[in-house]
This record gives sequence, C-alpha cells and structure tokens, in this order.
Amino acid sequence: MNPILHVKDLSKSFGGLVALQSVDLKAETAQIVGLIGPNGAGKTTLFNCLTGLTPPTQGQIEFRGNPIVPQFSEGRIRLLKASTLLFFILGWVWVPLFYSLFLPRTFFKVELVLLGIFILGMRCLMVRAFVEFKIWAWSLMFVFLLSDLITGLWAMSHWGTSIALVGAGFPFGYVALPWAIVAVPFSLFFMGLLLSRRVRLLYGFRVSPDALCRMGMGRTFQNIRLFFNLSVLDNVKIGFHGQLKSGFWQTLIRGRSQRQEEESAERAALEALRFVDLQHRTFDLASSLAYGEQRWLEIARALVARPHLLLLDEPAAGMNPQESARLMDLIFKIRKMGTTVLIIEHDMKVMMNLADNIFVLDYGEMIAQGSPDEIRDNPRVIEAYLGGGPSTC
Amino acid sequence: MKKILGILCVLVMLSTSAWAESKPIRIPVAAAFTGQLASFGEGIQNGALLKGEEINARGGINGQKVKIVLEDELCDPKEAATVATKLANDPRVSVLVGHLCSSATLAALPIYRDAHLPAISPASTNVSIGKMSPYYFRNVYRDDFQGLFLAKYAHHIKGYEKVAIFHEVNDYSMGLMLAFTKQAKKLGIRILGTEAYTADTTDFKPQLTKFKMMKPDAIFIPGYAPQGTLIVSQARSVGMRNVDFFGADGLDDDLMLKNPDAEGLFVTTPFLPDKAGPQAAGFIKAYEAKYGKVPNWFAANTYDAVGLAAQAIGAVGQDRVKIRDYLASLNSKEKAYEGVAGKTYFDENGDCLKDAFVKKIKDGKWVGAEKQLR
Amino acid sequence: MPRPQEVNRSQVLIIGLVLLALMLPWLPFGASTNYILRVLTTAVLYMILALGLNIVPGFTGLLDLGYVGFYGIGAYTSGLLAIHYDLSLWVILPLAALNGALWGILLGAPTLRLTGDYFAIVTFGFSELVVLVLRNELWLTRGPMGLPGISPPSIFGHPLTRDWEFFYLIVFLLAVVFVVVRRMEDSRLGRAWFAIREDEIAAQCCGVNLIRYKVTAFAISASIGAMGGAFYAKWFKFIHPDMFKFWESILILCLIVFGGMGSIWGTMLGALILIPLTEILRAVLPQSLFSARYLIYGLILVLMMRWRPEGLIPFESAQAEKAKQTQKRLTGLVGKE
Amino acid sequence: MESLFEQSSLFLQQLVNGITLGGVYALIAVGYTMVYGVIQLINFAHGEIYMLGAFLAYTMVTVLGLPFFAAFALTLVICAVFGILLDLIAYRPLRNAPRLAALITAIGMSIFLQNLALMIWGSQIKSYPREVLPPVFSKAAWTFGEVSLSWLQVFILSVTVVFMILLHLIIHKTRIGTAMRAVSQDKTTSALMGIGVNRVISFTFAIGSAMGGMAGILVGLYYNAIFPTMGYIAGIKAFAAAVLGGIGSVPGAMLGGGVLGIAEVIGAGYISSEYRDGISYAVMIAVILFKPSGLIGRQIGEKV
Repeated sequence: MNPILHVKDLSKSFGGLVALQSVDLKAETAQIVGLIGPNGAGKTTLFNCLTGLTPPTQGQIEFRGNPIVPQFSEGRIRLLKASTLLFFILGWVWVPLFYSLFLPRTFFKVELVLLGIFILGMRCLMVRAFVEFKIWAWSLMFVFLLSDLITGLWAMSHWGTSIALVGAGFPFGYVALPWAIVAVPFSLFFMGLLLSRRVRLLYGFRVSPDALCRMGMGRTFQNIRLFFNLSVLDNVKIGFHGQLKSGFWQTLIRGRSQRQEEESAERAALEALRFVDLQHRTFDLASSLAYGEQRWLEIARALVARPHLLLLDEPAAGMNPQESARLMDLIFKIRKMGTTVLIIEHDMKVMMNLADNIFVLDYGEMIAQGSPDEIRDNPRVIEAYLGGGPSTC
Repeated sequence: MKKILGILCVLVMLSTSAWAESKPIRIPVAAAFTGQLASFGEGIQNGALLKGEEINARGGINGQKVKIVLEDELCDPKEAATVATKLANDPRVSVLVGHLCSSATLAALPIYRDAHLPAISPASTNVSIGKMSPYYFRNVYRDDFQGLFLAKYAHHIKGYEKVAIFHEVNDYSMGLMLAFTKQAKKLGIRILGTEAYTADTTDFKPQLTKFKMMKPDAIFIPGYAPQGTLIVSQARSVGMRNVDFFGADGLDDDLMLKNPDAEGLFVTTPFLPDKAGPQAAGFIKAYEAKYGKVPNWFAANTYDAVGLAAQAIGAVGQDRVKIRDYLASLNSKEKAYEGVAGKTYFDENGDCLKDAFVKKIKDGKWVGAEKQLR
Repeated sequence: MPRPQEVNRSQVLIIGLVLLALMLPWLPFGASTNYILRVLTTAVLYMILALGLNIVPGFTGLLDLGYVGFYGIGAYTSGLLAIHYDLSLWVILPLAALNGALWGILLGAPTLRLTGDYFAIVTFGFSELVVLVLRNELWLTRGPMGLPGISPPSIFGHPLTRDWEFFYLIVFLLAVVFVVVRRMEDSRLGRAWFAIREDEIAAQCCGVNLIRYKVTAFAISASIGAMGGAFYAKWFKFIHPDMFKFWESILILCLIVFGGMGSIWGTMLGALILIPLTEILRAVLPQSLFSARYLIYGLILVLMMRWRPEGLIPFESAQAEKAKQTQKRLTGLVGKE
Repeated sequence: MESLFEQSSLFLQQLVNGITLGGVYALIAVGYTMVYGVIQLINFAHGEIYMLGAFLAYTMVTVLGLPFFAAFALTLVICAVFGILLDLIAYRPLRNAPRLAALITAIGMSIFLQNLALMIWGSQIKSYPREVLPPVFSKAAWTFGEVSLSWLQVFILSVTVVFMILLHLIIHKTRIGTAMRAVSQDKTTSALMGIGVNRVISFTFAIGSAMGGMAGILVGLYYNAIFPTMGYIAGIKAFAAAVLGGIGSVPGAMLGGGVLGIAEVIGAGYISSEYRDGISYAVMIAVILFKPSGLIGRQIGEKV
C-alpha cells in the first residue's frame, strides 16, 4: 500500500541555519504518527513544509501519491525551462521578425527599428521570469498582448487588411495582426497550462497551502490561529471552504445549488462541532472561548472538511488531564474514520499511548523512528532528551 | 396621530411664513472667498458689498432694501453645485451674481437652468459656458477674445517674434493658451515651446531652464497670480534676465506687486482705473475710501454685475423668468447697461463684448500701459 | 407560518427605512425640501461608495487608498458614454461597473500580494495617476475643461430632472448594492474574505486561495465605486478631474472607520451622519473655517483609532448579531422538525 | 556644433536642478525611512512636519523678527519636539494595535495638521522676505556658459550631505544608534536587553522630524513658496524616494532622493511636464511591485 504521506530526504535552511536535514518520514493510511523532539528541533518547520507554507530547500514530499514539491532535479528543471525559452523565442521573436521582413523598406526608420529590437529583446528576457511567475513579467506580458492586439487592429484599419496580414506593424507597432492571432491563443493556452498543478510542479512551483488543503490536508497551529471576530459556526464553515463551489455569480443569484451548498456546510459544521463537543458554543464569537475550547475549535475547523491527513501541532498544550484524555479519545475516533493523524506533542505520556509510530527530530535530523516501545529504549532519544542540547553537537 | 399632524401643520406654517416675511431683496454672490484664489474673491466681495450699500443708500430697489449674501464655493465644482442647489431652491432668490472659476460655473450651470434662475458671472471667462444655458450671462469677455487680444498686442505693440507659453493645467489657462497660439501663428509670432504646470507645484525650474535655452523674447503665463509670481522669480533665478513676461487677467492681482522681479510684466484686464470713464471715478473714490486700495477688475465687474441685477429686479420685479428675459433684451450698445467697467450688453449666448486694456507693473504699482490696442 | 415575534429586527429596520426614504420627498420641509433632498442624495451616494470600499478594508482587511480612482473611472465611463453614444443609464451602469471591475483586476492582480502598507501606497499612487490621466488626456476627457452637458438619465422615456426623482433612483441603487453586499457577506465568498481579514495564514490552510479572493473583493469593490461614479456623472451632468482627488478617498475611508469597518450597517450609518455634517458645518462654521473642515475628518480618524477603533457599530457585534440570527433560524428549523 | 553645446549645457543645468531637488527629497525621505525602519509605520504626517518647519521659520523671521540662522536652528528644535509629541499623542497608544489602525491614524494626523496650518496661516502662498535672507543666496556660485549653480543650491546640497553623513555616524557609531538598529530588528528582544524602546523611538521621531523641518525651510527658500498643502505632494514623493532607495536605509534615502529628483526634472524637461508628478508615482509603484527592497535596501521577510 502506498503511504499517504511520504517525505523523502527533505532539507530546509534559513540562510545559514539548517532547520531540517535529510528528513525521511512515512505515514500510512489511518495511522497515528507522532513527531517528537526537543524545542527548536524543527518540528514546526516540518509542518510548515508539509502544508506548503515554507518551501523546502531540497527533497520531495508526496501526498496521496502526488508530489507537492518540484519533482525534478535542478538540471531537469533547467532543461525544461530552456526548452520553454526556445519555444517562446520562436513565438515571441521569430514570428514578428519574419513578418517584418515583408515590409516596404521606407518604413524602417533607425529609431523605430531599434525600439522594435529593444522590445523584442525584452520579450526574450522576460520569458524566464514569466515561467517563474514573476509579477513584472506577467504584467508586461499583458501589456504586450494588448499592444499586439491594438497595433494589429490599427495596422488593419490604416493600411487595409491585406497589408496588415503580411505584417505591416513593425516600425510602428513591431507586430501585427497575424502575430496577434498566433500569440494570443498561444499565450492564453500557456497561461492556462501553467495554472494546472502538474505543469506547475514540472516547472518548479510548489503546491500552495490552499491547494494542499483542498487535496485533503488539514492542520492546527501551535499558537492558536482562529478567526477570532467570527462566530464559532463561521470558523468551522470556513474550514469547509474547499468543499464548496459557489462563486460570485452563484452567491449573487442565490440559486438552489448555492442554498443547498450553504445548508450542507451548516450541517457539516454542526456535526464537526458536535464531534468535538462544542455545540453549546456554536453561536458565540470565537474570541469569547476559553483557551482549551479554542484548541477544540481549531481541531473542528481542520476536521470539518474530512481531511485525509490531519496535522496537529501540540494540541494538548494548555489542556488539563481530563481534556488530554478526551483528546486521545477523539484522535482514536478520527483514526477510525480513516484519517491519518500526524501529531506533534510534548507530553510523552500522551504520545506513548497514542501513536502507532513515532519519529524523533533533533537539530533538524531524524534520529530515531519506530513504535513507542522502541523509542522509549532508544539511547539516542534518551540522550537527546536527557543529555540535553548543545553537548550532543 | 392628531398631535403629529398638528405639529406638522405648525411646521409648514412656520416655514412658509418665515420665507414670506423676509423683507430685503437678496442678491447672492457666489465665488471663492477662501482658498487659494481668495484674493480674487476679496475683490468680488468688496465690489458686491459696496454696490449693495450704495443701492441701499439711494433707497434700495423700489423702496426695498438689498441684502448681499456671500456664498463661498472655494472654486470647487462639487461645492459650487451644492451652493447652486441651495440658491436655486430658495424662493427669495430671483437672480444671482456668480461663479468665479469656470469649472464651478460649469457644475452650477445645469442646476440654474433647471430652476430657471438667471445668473450673472463677473469673472468666468471660459468659452464653452455661454451656449450651455439661456439663464447664464456674464459681463466679462471670453478667453478666446482675451487670447486673441494678447497675441495682437504682443505682435503689434511689443513686436515680439519668439514667445514661449507656460500654462497651468486648468480650463482657464488652457483656453487662453489655445486662443493665443492660434492668433499668434496667424500673426507670425513663433511659439518656441509650450509647457505646463499644475496648481500644486512650486518648482518651475525644469521647464524654465528649457525655455532659457530657447531664448524667447517673452514668456506668456496664462495662469493665476500665486504661481505667476513664483514663475517670474524662478525665471530670474535661472538666469533669464532680459525676457519679458506677460499674462492675462489671472495675473492681475496685487500679489504680483510684492515681487520685485515682476517689474515690467504686463497683463490684460477688463477694467483700468486710469482709463475708465467718468462714472467710474465715483466708484474708485468710494472703493478707495472704504477699503484703502485701488479696485481691481474683479471688484469693478462684480460692482457692475450687482448693479445690473438690481436694475433688472427694479424693472421687472422678482420673477426669475422675467429677469432672464430682461437681461436677454439688453442686446445692443444702445440698450447696454452703463457700468464702471464699460457698457455691458449680451449676445444670444449671454456673452458680452467688452474692451480689454493692458496694464503693467511699474515701480511696484499697476499702471495703464502707455500704448493701448484699439 | 412565521409567528410575529419571529420577524427579525433587521427586516423591520429595512422596511422602516425604505418607507421613510419613500416618504421623505413629501414631508413638509417647505422650500428647503429640494436642498434637503440633494444633501440626502449625496449622503445615499456616499453610502453606496462606503459599502463598496468597505469590502476591501472592512471585509478583507487591506487598506485601499485608491478607491476614488475607480469612482472617477466610473464617472468618466458614464459621462463619455452618455455624451458620445447617448446610452441609457441602465446600459451605462453595468458598463461602468464592468469597466471598474476590469481596472480593479488589472490593478489588484499584481498588487494584492503586497503587504498592507505597500498595498495602500500603490493604490494611492494609482488613484493619483487616474486623476493625472483624466486631467491631461484632453482628447479623451477634455482634461481640466471637465465634461459638461451629460444628459440626465431617463426612465421609460421620461427624463429625470427633479430632485426627488434622483433621490428615488439613488435609494433604489442603494437597495440593489445593499442586497448584493449582504449576499456576498453571508456566503462562502464573504466568509473567505473574513478569514483573510482575520488571519491570512490560517485562511490559506483552510483552503482559501488568497490572491483569488482578494482580487474578487477588489474587483467587486471597484465596480460598486464605478457604479456610484456613473450615477454621479448622470446626476451632476458635469464632471471634472478635481472631483476625484485623494481627499475623496480619505472622506470615504473616514465614513467607514467612523461607522465601523466591516459592518454593513455601520458603514451606512457613518455616511448618513458624516455627509450631512458637512452641510451643517457650512451653516455653523464661519467662512474662513469652513475651508478647513477636513480638519474634523482628520480628527475623527485619529480619535476613532485611539478610543474606538472598531467604529460605531463594530465588526464583532455585527458578527455576533449575525450568529444570533442564525441561531434563531436553526432552532426554528429544529423546532419544526 | 553650437546646438550640441547648448543641448549639453541644458542637460547639465537640468541635472543641477535635479540634484538639488533630490537633496531635498532625500532630507524628507530620511524621516520616513527611519520611522519605518524602527516601527514599520508609514508616517503620513511627516510631510506635514516638513510644511510646519517652513511655516515656523517663516513666522519666526517675519513676526518675531529673528535672524535667519537663529530661526533655522530654532525650527529644527521645535520640529524635533513636535515629532516626539506626534509619536507620543498619536502613535504610542497604538503600538500594539493592528498596523492598519496606526496607518489610518497617520493619515488622519496628516489631514488634521494640514488643515490646522490652513486655519492658522491661510491658504495663500507665502514667501520669505528677501531682506532677512543672506544676500549671497541669490548670487551665482559657479557659472559655466549657460549652466549656473547658485549659492542657495550649494547651501542646500552641502546641508543635505553634511546632515546625511552626521546621521550615518549617529546610527553606526553611537550608543543610541546601535539601540535604534536593535529596535528595528526586534522590539521585544531589545526591550529585554535593557534598551528603552520608547526612548529610542522618540529619538528617531525627533531626528526624522528635525530633518523634515529643515527640508521645509530649504524648499521654502529655494522655491520662495510656503503653503499649507506643500507637505502633501512633497511627502509622497519623498516616500517614493525612500522606497526607491530601500526603505529603512539612510544611504538608500539619499540615493533614492537623488535618483527621483533627477528623474523628475529630466522627465519634466524632456518628456512631459504634464505628467511630472506621475513620474514619481510610476517609479514608486514600479519599485514596490518589482523590487520592494529598493535599490540598496535589505529584503524584509514576513514572519510566519
């Protein structure tokens, strides 16, 4: 069986500081996986990498069989980009140049030709930035598309269709209608292509956190991040966001499908709240909740979308023993639903009882892995926890 | 329920009776009395109040006193529209004197038109105003006339061959610039360059430096005095020593006198104290007695506009449409209103034909130019 | 059958306000009726503008200082279409809104990934550039000469000229905008905006695509602003670049800060109080002080931020009220079942 | 090739004008950049302090009859105090509030001050009377053909450069400068290290405001014009300069001011004087969009 989450050789460094170093981690479906380690071991950084908030420096993460970090080596990506560049140069430079050869020679004034060449050069230069999703390249691209269209149309109205069709634009607009006809659909197609996850990965883009969430990854935060000024119900409904589809027009028209969606969101939210036993606070503002309740709410918000993988960052922090016990029950229940739970926890007792499999991080390195019993007896773990800090370096 | 109705009835009676009881005839004067153009507004205010007092001293209009009501619109089109609505819906108002800036006038115009309220502008010179409403009159010449006049003056009297234009980006300034350019080209004056500035700039040096290299005989500044005085000083400081400056009535402001660099600058003006007719002498005397300075053209034109309004009310009573018809009937030299700033009579657009004069700064004072264009 | 006590308060309020608005032109204010109506039309126009602006800083939590740019774009779209093509208001309004939205997307798509302050500054620059273009492109906008002679709107061939007709028209527009904004707020879209406002990172981890929802918010806000501008041009019959200066943005921002950023009723209340206040100031203040009336708006911004940053009707209480309504509805449903 | 010579001297003259303008922008930009560096706030009211500086000196010279250089020095002090007060009254209570609140307060403060000045001094353009200024200011310091540099320009440039160097030394060589740099990195940690954060912030405001006030006087002298709305446009342009150079960096402000001043003057002289202000806005937008760290600023990462 494929693991639901597979982290391979993942590294992350901030400037000179190495936060994660060649971490490997595997989680099977409906497993509870624990992640422990002393403070500053890189647990939260790992979570941020998993949810797409921080791009890893190196390595691969596969979630439900999909890679979510650019999947090729640097060289492969460079090759891909180079070939795209070639493709682009053909499109962006050759076509207008070719057409401009048909122009009457009187049109070529030195400044205009220089301007044209300069702009074409800019087009070539921006291709890479374009593929890398740089804002400026995209804005320029838009301007170019517009200018292609306008100059093409202008040339057509000025010299008549037939001349424009052989590319009368160069000195004044450097491109003409035929080029616009080629370029616009081509560019639109390419833009659309870049929006799909697989192609973006191919070009070295990571998957964004919201896309990951919609793929079935839910998380809570170490320092609680709720929508404090909204009601508890709305908080949970936002967690259901990815499950809904209605956009601007549906919202405006309020058709049947939109109302049904809203009802389904409401039902799911209420159910999730009942699941974490918060239904009595449904209509209060999140800011009015007690600390422990806020933790439950965060879990409910992450759960409502029925994620395949739930990441819990120190869920038991600030909870009393009774609540911790309830939390354990809850996590078992979540596992029973078929959800994998990856959990960071300091409370060893909780962890030993809970986890099927434990990973231990220390100074960004995965130092141990195994069942709770194995971990308990592992000398390196004991050293990391008891021997403490810098001496192990 | 009865109670509420009762209160409403009382309110209605109160409000209607309040209007009916007001005795003096109200002549509102709407212009910018504060803000950047306040010094123009000051002339307008003084002229209007002086005329109001004089009318009242002579026993008012048919025995009724006149009350001049000042409405400040800051030369802001939005404010002008609000003020216009207020006036248009005030039944005590049958004619008004107003609007200084053309943009304010254009915003207020449709409101007066819809309310059939005649208005006389003493200072809006924009070309496009006249045709837009039959209820709008002005006793000042238009920008195109002024621009044409200046071009002729520059050519025939001053003999300029190369002129640069430095205009503000506003309706008044650009109207003048276009008219001047058109006429100058006909007369064979070379326009070396046309540059622009906005009202909130104080740095004119880049444009002036450019002008300096062109070596013009003179620079035409069709703008307002606050910027005009800066332009002149900065031009001197970038090293333009032997260049003349001239402008239109927007520069006709005492602010220019404080600037020693402005010596020799000449402007067009609709009113020239030393060249004015005999009926102006009394006005100038009274004005000097009251305000301690020589009246400018804003004061004179407003003085005339208020007088014209009063004459109309005296002739046909406080009826908006009748006043409008009366004003429109003053359509020839014979029927013209004799004011301190010359005769006022209207063409079919409500525009008037008037003479322009040239005055210049000499020893820190405005004096009429020796040679006037006839 | 809903029992009488189940009719909720805001519905009563809405019906009451609409009735009041419809009655207003016929109340006996004597000769000043038209003046009052004009001031109120301005107030309602600003209510619309404030509702539109509110979507960006109020719902999405981004300071937008360039709102007046869209207002100006709408006004000039409307004015130019009216002058050159003599289109009806009902064609112009959607076109202006569309044009506003287009520029909103063009500006928003690259800028919305900036952090708060930079975003504010870029939007500010945008609005100033709009004014510059309106002022200098004479061939299109006649520049500082303004656009006079815009025809008044007409309904079924009857041209509107009287003040009460414009008042009814703007109240109708307000009703439309109100319904639109209410629907946005109480939906998946609105919740996504609120989530972004409250915590961008958490929102992202809940599956909210930040850029998409920010751009949507910006575009909707811009189109409402442009619609306000379109009405303005048709109502004023004259537009001028100076009408769309940065001050207007500040004024509208002041309205929503005063009323309560993020709460619909708050923004409307803010406009309803502050806009007529200008007219009261005109009557009360001496002439020399009136030109400095913006002093009061500046003071309002500072004091509100210091003592009551959430405004007259705070966002939280609006949300709490909404939650209460939902509770009533849901318990009602449970009761029926 | 006389025309070529003329062209080049025109260009040189424009360059001189541009550099002077840039120096002024740099002086204002310093205030923005320092405050932003320390508390990450765009102090919109800074442009107003610049305006107040010009007006204060004007009042002192005309009403109180002080000699020019005394008024100059006194204005710097008053502006510094004013900056501290501004922080104390408006911004300090909001230190822990959302950034939006502080930004709105800054805008409100700017409008308030501008209109206050409008009430006090009126909207008419004022200028320093010539009698009170050192007469040497209007003389040319250096003339080469058509290109000239006046003593006033020399004065402005030298004041700018001297104060910039002084500022650089303060920030990098003194205790308080070190404290400022520490606070700009992390307020909480600095407080834990025993730095009086509020004192440092006050100091920052004082220095920035003094510079702003000084720029106000210099501009008032250079263009001979003081009016209540002068701070608005100049403030925005100076902010653009600060962003261009890299906000948070003092040499950056200097560089940004110079580049923007030259760009503006050259743009107004050669491209279009109508779009003069637009050049600054466009530069600002472009820099923010494409290189938010500016020419020599450091990248400010967002904390997750």
